[in-house]
Amino acid sequence: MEITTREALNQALREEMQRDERVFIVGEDVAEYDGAYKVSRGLLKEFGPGRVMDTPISEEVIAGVGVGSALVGFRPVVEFMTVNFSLLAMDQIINHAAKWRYMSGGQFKVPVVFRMPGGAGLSLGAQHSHSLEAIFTHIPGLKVVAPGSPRDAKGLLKSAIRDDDPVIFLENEMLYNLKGEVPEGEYLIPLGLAEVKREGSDVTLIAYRRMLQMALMAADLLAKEGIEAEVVDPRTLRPLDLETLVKSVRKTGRAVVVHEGWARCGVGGDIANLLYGAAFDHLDAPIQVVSAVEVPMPYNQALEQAAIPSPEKVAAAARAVLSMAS
Amino acid sequence: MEITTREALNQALREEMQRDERVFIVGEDVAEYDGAYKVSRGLLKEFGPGRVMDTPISEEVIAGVGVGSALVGFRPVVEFMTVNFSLLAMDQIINHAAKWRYMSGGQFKVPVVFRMPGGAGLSLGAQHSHSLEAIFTHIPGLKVVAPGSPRDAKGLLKSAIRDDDPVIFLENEMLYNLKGEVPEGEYLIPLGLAEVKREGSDVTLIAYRRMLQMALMAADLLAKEGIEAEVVDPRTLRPLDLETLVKSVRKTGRAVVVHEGWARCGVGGDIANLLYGAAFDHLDAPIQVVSAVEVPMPYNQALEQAAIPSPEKVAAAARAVLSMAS
Amino acid sequence: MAGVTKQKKATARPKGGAAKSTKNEIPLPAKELRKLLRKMQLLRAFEEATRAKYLEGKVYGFCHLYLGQEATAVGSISILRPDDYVISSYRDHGHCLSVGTDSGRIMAELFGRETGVSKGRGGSMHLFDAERNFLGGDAIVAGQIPLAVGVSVALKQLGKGQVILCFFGDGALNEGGFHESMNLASLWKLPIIFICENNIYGMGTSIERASAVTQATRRADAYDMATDRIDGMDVLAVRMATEKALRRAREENLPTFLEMICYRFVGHSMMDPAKYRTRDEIEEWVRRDPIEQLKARMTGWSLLTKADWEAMVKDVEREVAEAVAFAETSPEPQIATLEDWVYSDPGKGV
Amino acid sequence: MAGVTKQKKATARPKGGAAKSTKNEIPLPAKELRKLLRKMQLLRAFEEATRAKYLEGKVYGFCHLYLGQEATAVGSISILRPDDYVISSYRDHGHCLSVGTDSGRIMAELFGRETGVSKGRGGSMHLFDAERNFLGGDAIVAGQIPLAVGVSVALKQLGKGQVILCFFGDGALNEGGFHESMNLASLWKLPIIFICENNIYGMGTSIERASAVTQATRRADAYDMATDRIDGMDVLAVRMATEKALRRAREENLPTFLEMICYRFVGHSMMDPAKYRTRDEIEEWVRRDPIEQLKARMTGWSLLTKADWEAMVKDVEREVAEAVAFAETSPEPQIATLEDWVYSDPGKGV
Ligand SMILES: Cc1ncc(C[n+]2csc(CCOP(=O)(O)OP(=O)(O)O)c2C)c(N)n1
Ligand SMILES: Cc1ncc(C[n+]2csc(CCOP(=O)(O)OP(=O)(O)O)c2C)c(N)n1
Ligand SMILES: [Mg+2]
Ligand SMILES: [Mg+2]
Repeated sequence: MEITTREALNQALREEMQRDERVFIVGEDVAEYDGAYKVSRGLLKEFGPGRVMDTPISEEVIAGVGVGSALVGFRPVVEFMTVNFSLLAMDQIINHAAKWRYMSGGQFKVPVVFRMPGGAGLSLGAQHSHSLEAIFTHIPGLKVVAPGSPRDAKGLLKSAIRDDDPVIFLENEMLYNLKGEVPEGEYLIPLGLAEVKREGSDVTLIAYRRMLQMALMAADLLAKEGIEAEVVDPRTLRPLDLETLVKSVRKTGRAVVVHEGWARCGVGGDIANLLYGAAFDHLDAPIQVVSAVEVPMPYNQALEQAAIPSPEKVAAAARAVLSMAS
Repeated sequence: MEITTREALNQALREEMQRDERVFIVGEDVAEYDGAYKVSRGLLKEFGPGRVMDTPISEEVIAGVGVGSALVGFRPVVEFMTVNFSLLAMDQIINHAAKWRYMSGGQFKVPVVFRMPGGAGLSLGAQHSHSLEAIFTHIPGLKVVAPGSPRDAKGLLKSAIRDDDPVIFLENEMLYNLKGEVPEGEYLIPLGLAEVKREGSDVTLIAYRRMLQMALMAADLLAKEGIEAEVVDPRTLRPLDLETLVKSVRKTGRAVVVHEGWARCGVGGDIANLLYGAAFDHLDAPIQVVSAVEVPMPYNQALEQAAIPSPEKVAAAARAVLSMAS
Repeated sequence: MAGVTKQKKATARPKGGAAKSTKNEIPLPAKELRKLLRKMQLLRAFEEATRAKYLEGKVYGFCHLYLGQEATAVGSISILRPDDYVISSYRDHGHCLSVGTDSGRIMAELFGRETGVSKGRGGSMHLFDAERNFLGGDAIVAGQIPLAVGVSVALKQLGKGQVILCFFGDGALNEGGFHESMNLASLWKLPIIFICENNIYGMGTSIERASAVTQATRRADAYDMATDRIDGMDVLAVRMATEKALRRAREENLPTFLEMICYRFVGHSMMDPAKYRTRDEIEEWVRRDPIEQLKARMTGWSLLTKADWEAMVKDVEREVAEAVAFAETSPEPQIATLEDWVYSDPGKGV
Repeated sequence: MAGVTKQKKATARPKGGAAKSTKNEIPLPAKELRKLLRKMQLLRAFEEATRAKYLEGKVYGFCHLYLGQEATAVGSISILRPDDYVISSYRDHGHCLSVGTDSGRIMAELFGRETGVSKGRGGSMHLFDAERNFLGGDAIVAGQIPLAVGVSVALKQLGKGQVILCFFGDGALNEGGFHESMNLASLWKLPIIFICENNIYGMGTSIERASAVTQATRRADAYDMATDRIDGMDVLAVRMATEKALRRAREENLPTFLEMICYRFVGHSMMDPAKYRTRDEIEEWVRRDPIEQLKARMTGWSLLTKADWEAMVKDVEREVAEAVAFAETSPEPQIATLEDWVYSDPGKGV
């Protein structure tokens, strides 16, 4: 069945709420407004205001509702209207959600999911276009998930809700309308498992979330030139399924990591460094990282497009790693 | 003259306040209490409550005082009592300080300094032992400085205060009592300039802030074994003086990056990735990153020591990169 | 579960009397009144043009119109000194026009052009005009409030009687930064005027569903701050209240919290069909259109003829048409300039 | 510059009458009173031992003693049901002892031992006892408040009349998270009791220098929340006020804000010489020692003889000595366990 990412996420929420009474949704305009991006459409009607809760614009206490209720046995799904506003809740996420279990010597678990749409491409300007996965991935105690297709979105969100640890679930505003095949009936995709999205032998393209789509398009471009790119999606950034990535890189000897966030201390450099460490002798050329240009995101459409990765840029990076002598 | 880092920072503040009336200090307990770590000692007395301001415990508006007053021509030095509390001000720092210049098309500048003591080693537990430099280094629009000696602390803080961009100035609680030589009279150390702290030809140890001291001790250990380590301190993490780092790595062919923060999306992997990209053909072995273990910092002293880098761990990493065939 | 109080119909007029201007005496010279009227009409026409250009795809991104709220920005900003400061939220077109920024450069910004006030980098939510002390355009709800407090700390230090007006919506009342800012402004006695444009909704959530007290001024009581509650559809009431608050700020270095009760005639942004409001409610508010109100009063005072008004409308139409033409013929930023303006001094290195 | 109001001497008794218990009638059975007295004495003796062990270097890190504030934790927690919840700040020894956690396991935590309540991972600032619904131990000023609201959302949903007591200091009143939490608790009608232990200082800053209003209950008025202002040195007054608030929470799902005016007899932490307070001020408060007050009253009611008291002190001394001995003989955590407890299920991968 072909459905959009939005519908896939909506199904995941509905199914998990039906399955487990402890699951509830909380956030700004998630109930009567159906969510700013309509991901929670219809859930208020089905589950009532006791399980789909509109909040004031108060990110810190919204996060607190997630952490606190999780501590006493609930399974809250917190929606930050966008990832950008999570900057106002960093303390609850990093100093609380990520720490309560460890600091208490394992007495508590914190099964909260923080859903956050993000990314650039809609000309929303510098404050509304963040990809903050590097910040969350930096933090022990958090798990970080970043699906790039409707199928992964649904299967991973269901797993995230059932997971006993705090999960940062990163969506992308440009993917909500993306359609893709989703299995009939219930299925789960475990956290921490990468997937080869397209097989190839010449170069490995590692990409997640919206950049998966860019990488797949780049692979099409490259195929026309006779280059067979393998596309691997880590899907979960923490824990990272390094093994699957390394396996591909060992095969191809060359890698490009694509991500939408900034480069410095970003996920791209992180994955590249891990690959160098694990597959140094198999690498025929330095790894290329394709990321956002190091600027606050500009409003102007053309500038914005210039600031983020594109299939062409990914293909160019692939050609560059291939052109280097082995 | 030998003085402590605390005195060096205090001198920098005093000199800059004497030199420029627009410089003022604001933060929790910075005035009457002389600062939680006594860095601003005596400044209230010398400059009065109009230029050394105690605030309520309100990190978000404290940051706002910095950003707003900088926008209209002042040069505020904001002290977060510790870096951990900056998590409550991330929005003002990332969405405001770092963005106002770009979003306005260059109409404004934001000459604010955010001083933040941090780091582990005092058994302060998981919420009070952060090294968050990776988060700040990730953000275009911010500059990030992390001095590792009294001399660098003074010279860099003075430059940071005179800089027209927002500077995150990361101190370390364990360094305040460290004594070191500081030049007589006024001097500046420019942002963005690394320094070779010890010359050597066998392996490059890259380290900053407190880890500089660890690396220097490791170099001593290694010297006893006949290994000549070169120790390079980037001092500024953003912008990063990659050139100086690459120069050293080209010479030695082997590198260890040491930092106190976590590994995933950390500064270590970031620098390593940049070095791989810039000096791939000169590297005889994969770069080793020595960082904190991926746990919230435990309270117990022995566990804490086990969780952070030590001279022994750095030396072991150096031996490991040296043992690999080139 | 716990949460969610039931959606009540948002009261068209929140409880508690809101100050109105007196209807009988002529409070200002005719010239001033005409200025206010023309400015409100400019805001109105500018937003109508913005809407049209958005639907054509020439304005893009998130775009929050100011239709219906003209009196609050125009009335308050009209009596500022040139060296005072203004800061606003993402709903900032009206404030930027009110400080006197050229409408062409604002429209060019919405078009993302190099000639825009923010050189096309900011867009609708991030208008800036350093020359006129307009500090933004902040798209983080309440984000401008702590920053504005910082400005007022500096202004107090400068000692020249300058003041900052900080505009925000009713939704911002529930953010932590609002609270910290109110406390500090009162504690330190800062020359700042907090202007809450209470349009009764934050996106789809009415103030009754978001705030434990719906009278915003009660929040300010908790910090011992002077307050005033004003009919935000009455430009003269807005102006008078601001004038009083400005005096308090300039002469006594004391902050004021002004609640201006108003209404947005359209959805939250261009993307919002605003189904959460009833037709009745909208109509009730449209009947209180601030432009119509001032027009009626000026007509009553014999300060405005039908011909005057028609000429004014024409003049505004011409200005807006010129603004659009300027925007349409302005160049796009060059891609090579993408990395300009990140730093004052980027230094070497990466 | 702007900022900084002049340091005023912190008023020993903030303005506005604080509720006291009546001195004449015996409000509780003798057994209950003795329990309260013993518990306060336990807190006192425990902290004296903690101080001694800190000076020996066996307790380390940041350590915030509860000396002087015994009445607030003991009085309020003494009437909770076992299924109620408690959360506190870094100044948490007293609260953890009050919920009934074994004093040996608390002392072992301060020693960083494996047998500690938090297995030596938490330390002084991060005591936890899941079995007794004690949720921490939060070292971020006001950080526990949003989290406690989350707990109360869950408790309301469970519908069993459970309540959470959320303790914090006067310094926390100025954090944004406090504001957001108060609004939500009132708006959603949550079973939570906010207990502000107003000891008049946040580190070196008196409440006059930090808060635009020094009567904390006025903050709660801004959210239409029920309040009570209590003499926090009077354990019976504390208990009575908490009882009322508990009823409100259990029966009506309504939050209450309790301001308990108290004093820490020592510095902010073991590192603070507390030079910002005058000897006179300290002495005035020490005269109101909560333990001495209850002792005097019980003596007056003929419910406590000198021998009773001496026996009680001895018994407490024995308990604390045993606690210290337990801590001293407990094993350190094994280094190999460093990475335990980060995740419930770490999964594969890095
Ligand atoms: C911190 C933050 N949270 C959420 C949002 C998303 N958002 C944008 S506008 C808005 C409603 C704000 O309402 P109000 O303050 O009343 O202003 P109005 O739009 O009515 O002018 C919300 C929730 C945001 N921009 N920033
Ligand atoms: C968010 C945050 N800011 C600053 C600090 C540093 N700090 C620790 S305790 C404290 C004072 C708190 O005072 P109060 O809330 O009155 O509690 P008390 O210590 O009097 O019990 C400060 C500033 C912190 N721990 N967290
Ligand atoms: Mg509104
Ligand atoms: Mg206090």
